[in-house]
Amino acid sequence: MNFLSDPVTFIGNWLTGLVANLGIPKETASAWVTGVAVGILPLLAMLWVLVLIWYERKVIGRLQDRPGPNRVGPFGLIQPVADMLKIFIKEHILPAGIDRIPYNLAPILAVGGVLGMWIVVPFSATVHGVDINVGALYVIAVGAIGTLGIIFAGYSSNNKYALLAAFRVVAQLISYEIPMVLALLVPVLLARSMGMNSIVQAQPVWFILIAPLAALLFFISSIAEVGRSPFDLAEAESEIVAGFNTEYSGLKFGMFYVGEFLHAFTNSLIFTALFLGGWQGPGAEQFPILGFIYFFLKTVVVHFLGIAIRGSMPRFRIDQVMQLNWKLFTPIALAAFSSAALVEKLATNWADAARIGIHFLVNMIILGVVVLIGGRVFRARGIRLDALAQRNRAAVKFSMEKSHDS
Amino acid sequence: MAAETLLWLIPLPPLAAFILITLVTGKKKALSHSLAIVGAGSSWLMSLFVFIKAVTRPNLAENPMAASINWLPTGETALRIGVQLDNLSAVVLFFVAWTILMIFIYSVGYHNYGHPAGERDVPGLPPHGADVKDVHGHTHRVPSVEPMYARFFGFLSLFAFAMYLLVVCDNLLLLYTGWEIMGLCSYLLIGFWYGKDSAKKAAMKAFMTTRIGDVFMLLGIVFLYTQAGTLNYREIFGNAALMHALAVNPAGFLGLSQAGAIGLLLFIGTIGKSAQFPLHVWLPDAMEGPTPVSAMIHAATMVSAGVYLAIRIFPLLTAGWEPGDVGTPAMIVVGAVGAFTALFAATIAVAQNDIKRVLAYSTISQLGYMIAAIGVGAYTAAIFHLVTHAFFKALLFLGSGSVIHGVEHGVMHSGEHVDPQDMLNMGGLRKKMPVTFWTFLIGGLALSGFPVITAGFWSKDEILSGAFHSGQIVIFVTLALAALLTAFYTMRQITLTFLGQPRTEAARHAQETPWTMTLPLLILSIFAVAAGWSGIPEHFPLIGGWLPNWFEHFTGAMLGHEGEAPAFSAVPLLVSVIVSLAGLTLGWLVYRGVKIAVDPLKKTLGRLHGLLQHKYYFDELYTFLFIKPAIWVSEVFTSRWMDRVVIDGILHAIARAFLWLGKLVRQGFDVPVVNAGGDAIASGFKKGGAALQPMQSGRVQQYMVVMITVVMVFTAILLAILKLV
Amino acid sequence: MILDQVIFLITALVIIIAAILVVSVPKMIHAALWLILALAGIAVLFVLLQASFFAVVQVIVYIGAIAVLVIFAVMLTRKAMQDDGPQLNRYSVLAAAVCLMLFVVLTGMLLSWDGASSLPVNPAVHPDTIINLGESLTNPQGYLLPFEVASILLLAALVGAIFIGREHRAGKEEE
Amino acid sequence: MIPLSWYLILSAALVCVGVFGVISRRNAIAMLLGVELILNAVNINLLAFWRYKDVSHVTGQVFTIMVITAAAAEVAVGLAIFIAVYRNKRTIAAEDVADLKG
Repeated sequence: MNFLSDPVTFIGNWLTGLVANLGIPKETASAWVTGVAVGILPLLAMLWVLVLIWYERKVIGRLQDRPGPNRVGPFGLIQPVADMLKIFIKEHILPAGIDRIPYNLAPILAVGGVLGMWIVVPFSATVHGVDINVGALYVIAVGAIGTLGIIFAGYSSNNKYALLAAFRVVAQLISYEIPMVLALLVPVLLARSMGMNSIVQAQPVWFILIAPLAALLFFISSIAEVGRSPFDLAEAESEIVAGFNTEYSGLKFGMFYVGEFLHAFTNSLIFTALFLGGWQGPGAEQFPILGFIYFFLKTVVVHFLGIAIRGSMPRFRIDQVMQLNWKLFTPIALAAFSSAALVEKLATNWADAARIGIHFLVNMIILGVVVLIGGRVFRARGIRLDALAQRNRAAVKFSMEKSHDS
Repeated sequence: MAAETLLWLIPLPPLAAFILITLVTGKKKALSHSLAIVGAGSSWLMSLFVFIKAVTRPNLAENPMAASINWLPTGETALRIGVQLDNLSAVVLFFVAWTILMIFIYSVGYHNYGHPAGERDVPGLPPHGADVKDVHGHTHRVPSVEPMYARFFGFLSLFAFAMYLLVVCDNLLLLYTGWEIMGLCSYLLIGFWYGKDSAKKAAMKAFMTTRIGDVFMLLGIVFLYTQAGTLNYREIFGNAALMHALAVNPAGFLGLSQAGAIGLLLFIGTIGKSAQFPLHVWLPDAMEGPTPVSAMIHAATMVSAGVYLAIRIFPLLTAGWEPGDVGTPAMIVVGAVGAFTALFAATIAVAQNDIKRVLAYSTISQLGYMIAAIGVGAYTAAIFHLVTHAFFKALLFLGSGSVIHGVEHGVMHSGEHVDPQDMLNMGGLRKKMPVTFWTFLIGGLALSGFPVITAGFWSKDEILSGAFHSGQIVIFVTLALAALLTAFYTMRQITLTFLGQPRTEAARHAQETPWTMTLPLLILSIFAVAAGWSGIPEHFPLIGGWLPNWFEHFTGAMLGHEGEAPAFSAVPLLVSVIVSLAGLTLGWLVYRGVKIAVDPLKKTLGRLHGLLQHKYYFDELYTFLFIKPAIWVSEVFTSRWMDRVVIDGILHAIARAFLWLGKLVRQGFDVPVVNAGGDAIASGFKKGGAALQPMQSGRVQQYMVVMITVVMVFTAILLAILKLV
Repeated sequence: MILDQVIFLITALVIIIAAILVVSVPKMIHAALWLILALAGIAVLFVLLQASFFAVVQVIVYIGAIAVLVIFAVMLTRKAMQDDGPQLNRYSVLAAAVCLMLFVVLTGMLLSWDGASSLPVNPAVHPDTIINLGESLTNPQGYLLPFEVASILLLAALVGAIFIGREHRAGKEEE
Repeated sequence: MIPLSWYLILSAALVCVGVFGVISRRNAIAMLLGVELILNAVNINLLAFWRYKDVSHVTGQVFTIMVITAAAAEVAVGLAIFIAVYRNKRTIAAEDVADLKG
């Protein structure tokens, strides 16, 4: 166990040894160090958001043919820090008629729910928070707390727009939890465990290859869970001003802001762990640091994909959002999950390659059926996906022209 | 597939066809008759198959094809039903299959399939014909299609089912079932044109008359079952001890043995079904049904069932009899009835002008022949005549239907209103309807027993010979006389219908019928000739022995002992040749020159002709003897006196008494006690309810307080009790 | 283990206080919030009972779904119950007395039972109880039928709730 | 080590609080919250008995699942009814909804 191959464990052991040398029992020492780690991890995550904000603004800017932040520091690197400082020193405004407890609780829940997910993320072969045996379910459960934050914010603000936004977004979040959980069950089924680390360990072959449909659904649903474009109904300025956080400012607003960025990245982490093999890669077992790097790289790719979608898609209407979920995603997720269960049962004793092939084939068949039949049905009911896309393209073009003009 | 399995299946296709036609395809003509013909055809095919199997099977008589299953549990034993095919049922099955199929095919043409629907046709009446325009714009009157076409085939299929069932079954009860279904079909088909008053009456008459026979037959079956404990043919007839006991034990009435009594009771069923004297009256009237298809059923197929039954119970009738002896009392009765009917019906036939009625009476007469043959113990001869008669009588009836059909066409064409069934209105049809003429001629010659070539000759000859050898000269002479008359009226019929010159415009415009009608005629005419060749006696001069007397051997085996061919005697042979030829010649001589529509015999015979034409006034006699008294009893005695005066009077008295009693009870008890008490109780509940109403506040939470309190109190009580105990 | 007991006592205290607040605070939305707190405390208890699956399910179902639904309903019906009116009805004093008595009776019964003071049978729960549970839920010899019946119940409730909750427009004929 | 009785007393207290809520709250939704408390108390009991008896015997867990299912169904239908009632009567006070009283 040397520093280079597994630094976190090394430092942990070293610290434990150091504290134990002070005459404290080994277990207590270990608990203390764990406590320190529990303190450090959220801190790291929050700091990491600074990078995320810069990165995202930059990427979106480039996508939309703008330079993005470029004034403060080299390449605008210091811009988030400046924003942060500004937010810290802003006045705490408590609007009239608010409901104090939920109003103040809401931003905490919004960030806390996201940070809670980090507990179960396996960063490398040796570094992970708690490997509880229901990790995958825990992710969903903690995500539900974020929902509470939003509904509190909307309710307590004493603002119609905020309330409307909260209604919308809560309906959306609760709805998209269903395909998300169903999609999540597919890797659980394939790995035969709900522990996040076991799921990662069960992926010499990435699950995205075995269950591409579930991966797709999980990815889109997680975008909807974060409430980012094209599902960013909660902050549709033209309709409801700034959404559920209309009445928030200063640090409380900043926490919502941070929570959103962190949530997007966290979801990429979860997605990577569930479908892209997590820290798996050549040599990751021997050199956990490599696993950490693999994990990070994969996550960044996924995260970039999310940003790219955010930067290129206009938002749905609320009814379209709900229709997409209940009429398309939930049935597909059900079909994908039950077909995966069936194939697993039938092909238990087959060679891995054959089993994976069958899984992939079944996924493709379901996708084909959905595209063929579903497309026809949707068209017959006046919901033209291609027309939607066309409209979206036009809107993007329009907004780009506008940004050029300004 | 085992032949036994096929036996089970034989009756079923027509039943299926019946159900399908009745329930499903009633509106579709082509589909219905296709279904019916396919049903009859598959039964026909299976029948022929099992027939060949049966013929090639050694020792069929001792070891018939049979299979059975438990049906009705009767105490410890179960009534078994089953199928069996022995020598007798094999030959019967053979001709039944052929004739039924022919009827089905023939019916398609007879009911004018493919013709337009008549504009005035209504269900329940024969089609009136329809006007069609040809390409030149001329309007023709052509026969129109039967309005209830599909229904007819449905009934026909049901009939076929019953007939097959009757033939292949192995016990009397199942036979009785088939028998009754056929009775129903007969009723339905005679009354097929229920719009005609005469058809309605005829249907009822047929049904009621045969019912008399059926009741006795049922009595016979019950009697037999009580004595034998089974109704299976083989278990009864094959059980020597049982047969002996039946033959010896007296029945207790008329000095008959049990076997004789049972046999006679069953034979009364035959009398009804086969229209023997004195229950013959229904058969001529049955000609009211669709000409001649139902008539044909009533002549060639169904009535054969009666004879079939009589042959079946031959061992019962002859129990205790040895060949050569004078017959048992039962046999004498049977022989007398048969012979008398044969002559009696033949005399009536001479004076009838309706082409179908002649044949109907001829049928009665011929059936009488068979019955008489049974009566004199000529078992194989009876079967032989049953078979040949079925073929040539079917041929004749279908031929007569064809004639009527042709003449009807002429009637429509000429617009002349004459009865298309009256032979006096015909004449000279041989040129117009050649196929019908030749086949009818063959049938007629077979019926009259034209020597050597026709089937009828061989079978009739055997019966005469059997009668002669049995020593019952009276029967022999009667039958010979009947044969003479048969030949006479047959020739009369042929001459009046086909020979000479047309006597009416309608006959002049008669037309040959379509192939669906003539094809069955051709096929049946082959059998009318060839069926006889299977039973040529070995001792016959010149040609005897050329062909083996297969029929005698085959059916004779049924009796257990090899049918000992009676010593050949020239007397019956000569008699049968002479009466046949004489009758034919006489018939031709008398009727060859008829130019106007009057029967020359009318003048010669005078009042006797009237007597014959009115069928000895039997219908009138029965009306006077039975129907009038029955109506009187029901209308005057039962209805007016018994019902209205006596019973109604008693009832009214009782009613009045109860009314009075009721008033008393009401005023004395009901009003003061019951009503007042009831009202008091009701108002008590009302008040109680009003008092308790506030309890139902509709407030869930109040209920819950009460509930929890009560639960707690009870828990406390329970705990206290537990502590105490 | 003292730590366990301390955690339990704190959690229990939080649960009880939150529960009492649920039934007593005048503002419905606060009652819902306190309910969430009580439910979260119960989830902690489940963790203490080493039933982590149920802890997570508790959070997902009760906090994530039921509590949110309740808050929704509260918001939708806000006008009806102005939060300043009396929130307790006239039975409240009686009810409090009855409930107190009920608690006394129940506690008395529990304490008189010998098994009440028993300790966990094997402290280290086999980690695979969740697998046991899953298998018994899908085993026809186990609880497959009740499980399926429960799912049918849920489906029926879903359909019924949608039907009842659907708005019947005035002037439009009822189906 | 926590004795079983602690859990049982806690759940008894929770039941009593829930019952009080059901009985005395005017708001029907608040009554529903009381019911939720009662059901959660039941869950605590079930899981406690499961944990303190035979762990391999999963009946307690299964029943907990059933209770959660029933609770979910109950809340869904209950809230739907309340909203329907509110729509028709403009009130969800339990004592005002007593149309079926005698």
